Amino acid sequence: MKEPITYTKAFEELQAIVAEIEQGEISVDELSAKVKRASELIKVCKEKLTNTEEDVNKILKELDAEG
Amino acid sequence: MKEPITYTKAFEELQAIVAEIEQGEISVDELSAKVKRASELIKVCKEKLTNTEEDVNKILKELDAEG
Amino acid sequence: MKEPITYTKAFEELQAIVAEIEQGEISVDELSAKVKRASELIKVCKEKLTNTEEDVNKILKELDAEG
Amino acid sequence: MKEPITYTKAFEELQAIVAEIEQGEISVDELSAKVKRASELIKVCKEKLTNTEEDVNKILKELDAEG
Amino acid sequence: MKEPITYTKAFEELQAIVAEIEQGEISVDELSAKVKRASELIKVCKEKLTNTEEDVNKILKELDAEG
Amino acid sequence: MKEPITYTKAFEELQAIVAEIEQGEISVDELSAKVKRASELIKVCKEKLTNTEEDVNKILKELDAEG
Amino acid sequence: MSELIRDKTVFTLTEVAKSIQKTIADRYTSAFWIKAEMNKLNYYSHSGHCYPELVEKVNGRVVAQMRSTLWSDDYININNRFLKMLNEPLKDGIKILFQARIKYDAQYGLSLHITDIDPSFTLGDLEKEKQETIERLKKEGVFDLNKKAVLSLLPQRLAIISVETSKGYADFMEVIEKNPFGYKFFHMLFPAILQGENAIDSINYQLSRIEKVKSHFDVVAIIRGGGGDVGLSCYNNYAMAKTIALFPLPVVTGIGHATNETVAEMISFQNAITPTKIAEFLIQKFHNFAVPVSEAKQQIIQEARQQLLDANSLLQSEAKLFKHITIGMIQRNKNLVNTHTRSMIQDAGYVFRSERNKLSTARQTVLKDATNQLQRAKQETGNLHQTFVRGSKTFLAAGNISLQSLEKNIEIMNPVHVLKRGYSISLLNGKAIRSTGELNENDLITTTLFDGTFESTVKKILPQQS
Repeated sequence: MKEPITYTKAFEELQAIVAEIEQGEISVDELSAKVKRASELIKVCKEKLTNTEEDVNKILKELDAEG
Repeated sequence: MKEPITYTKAFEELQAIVAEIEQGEISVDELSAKVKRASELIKVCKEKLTNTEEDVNKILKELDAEG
Repeated sequence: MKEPITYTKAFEELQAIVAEIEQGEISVDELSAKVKRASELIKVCKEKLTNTEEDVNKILKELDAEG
Repeated sequence: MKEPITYTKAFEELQAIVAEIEQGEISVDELSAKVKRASELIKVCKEKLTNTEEDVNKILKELDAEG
Repeated sequence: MKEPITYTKAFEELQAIVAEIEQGEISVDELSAKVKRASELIKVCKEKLTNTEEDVNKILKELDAEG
Repeated sequence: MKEPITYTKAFEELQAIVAEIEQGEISVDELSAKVKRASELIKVCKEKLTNTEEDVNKILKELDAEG
Repeated sequence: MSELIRDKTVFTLTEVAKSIQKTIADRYTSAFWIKAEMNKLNYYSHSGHCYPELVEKVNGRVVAQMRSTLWSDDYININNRFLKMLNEPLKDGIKILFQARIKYDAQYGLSLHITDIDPSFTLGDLEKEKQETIERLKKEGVFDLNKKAVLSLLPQRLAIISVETSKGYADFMEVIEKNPFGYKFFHMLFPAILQGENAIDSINYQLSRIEKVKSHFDVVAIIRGGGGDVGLSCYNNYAMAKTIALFPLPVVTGIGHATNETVAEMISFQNAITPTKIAEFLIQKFHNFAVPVSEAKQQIIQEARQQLLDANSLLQSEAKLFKHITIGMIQRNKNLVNTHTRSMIQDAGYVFRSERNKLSTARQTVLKDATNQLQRAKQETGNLHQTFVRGSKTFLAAGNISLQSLEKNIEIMNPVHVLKRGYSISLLNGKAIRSTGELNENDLITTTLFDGTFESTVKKILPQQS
């Protein structure tokens, strides 16, 4: 599931889950699954952020090297 | 009986029993059985809450560790 | 007679006797028997109450123990 | 004759005899017998009352003792 | 003759005699005899009354004594 | 992709990317690709500043040929 | 004089010419001020004389034409004044206001002998020509065309119209070639005359050449410099200006002079006072390109990092919020469950207490009411007992009283009491004698007294007389 989801989608879904929980739209029964999903999403987001940061740094290092 | 019942159902039934007891709608004859049932429901609810809480804490701990 | 009678039935019968006695509908001849019956019913009820209370307390103690 | 007669019957008969005597509906010839009867009835009634009272007290004392 | 006559009969006869005498229907010849008879009847009645009174008093005394 | 793009297009695209990034119109998902693209474009542009491929002889030949 | 030939009066050509000369000399005794266009100056350098060709045009068509002469001394004098006032020499194609005499020569025909030319008229006319050029270009809608031409983002390839040996060209190349930024230009010189009448054709020619190879160039630079300010009116020329205006590449001009801006400069893509300025303009274009490119790097680095930082902090705050509300929700539910548990314990306890109370009340009621009832029954029984005793006694007393009353009555009626008072009862045959009529003499009667009887015989009967 990690591959196809985008950071944007993942973050939006995370926000949606948080909003649902905040507005009491989730029952305790669903909470565990939602928490799991949220955790996956957070991981996906972090991973994507880290990867992107590495990519960007690498590119910029190259750019600097070339002058 | 623990497996199939949801937290929501359990909590609603618990509320109903508590309300019945509060409003004196339960006879002494039924009381023991009702309290037993309520106690089971409370256990179910607590268990579910505890499990969810553990899940959440675990996930968030992982997240903190990673982040 | 103790086994089959319910608390509710016993209490209702007790109330009926009390009402009869209160309204003077019982003759002196019956009085002793009625008082005896009432006393039996009170015993039955008390016993049931005590048993129920013990049950309930046991259940609740278990509940507390489990947290 | 003591066993079968009830307090109620006894009291009624007593009332009737007393009324007869009061209203002079009795001859001197009968008086002695009537007085005898009345006296018996009074004894019966008093005895029954006393017994009943003792019974009731005993029953209730037992009840109290049992708690 | 004493035994069989009742107080009531005696008293009635006595009354009848008094009535006859009062209405002057009795000859002087009979008068004495009637008076004699009346006298006898009075004696009978007194005796009966006294006996009855004694009986009654005895009975009532017994009653009081008993309670 | 380096070959066909003109420095003008490169410059425009670069500026567009800068504007997008500045206005936060680029998602994290696109960021890496955009930065990479920007880096390529920067290379193209910088190269252009210090290089030109025109050849006087070729131009003179063209001038002579036609006129 | 004239002769007659076959009835006709015939003059010789000389006679006619002399007649015309005389007539003109008589008619035009003084000099005139005339205005005309000097189509050609026709300066002859070895003699120093000029034979200007004068015309008048209406709507471009020649309606009058005349030859003229301007002698060397006059020419030098007038030309100096022109140069001084117009920065232009006397030249072809200008309008002039001149003083002239009409002269007829038999050999050369009619001509005007120019003695003076007013440079201020020509100045006005040149200015007028400039204005006309501007208006015409505007009217044709081409005035702004070169300004609207698109200059390459990097005007890197330069077609230079200049003179290789000129100072302007050298200045320009110095700046372009030795720029400290390492900007690389490609340039190619298209040599041309840059001032005077010939400049128009020369420049137009080179422009036409450049146009052929325009794809190799980004910009055309017309660079002049060091040649003084003379002969620049060519840049007001309509033909040249139009060529520049219509030129497909942007044309930048660095003509370098202190006089008024020429039309060519006005309509050029960019005009600079000096060639150096043109070079700087081009360098500036490079800057305009280079600076954003190198800034872009910084901006992208900064923004990308900032965005990642922002995203990271947003993510973390979302994660924190998520944790907070999730735990809050669990806590809330725990509290609810606990509340219900406590409530149930309390309520169950209440049920027990309440039921116990009810039972206790029932017991008390039973005790109280049973006792009361017994008490009441005792009372009733006691009352009845008393009534019974009293009734019995009353009954007996009543029996006594009635018996005594009867006894008293009987006692009263007992004849003994009458007899005691002296009365007696006499009986005849056992019957009380109530009347004397019942008696017969000698009847034996029995008389009763209170204390006994006696017997006697009737002796005499005495009935009562009433």
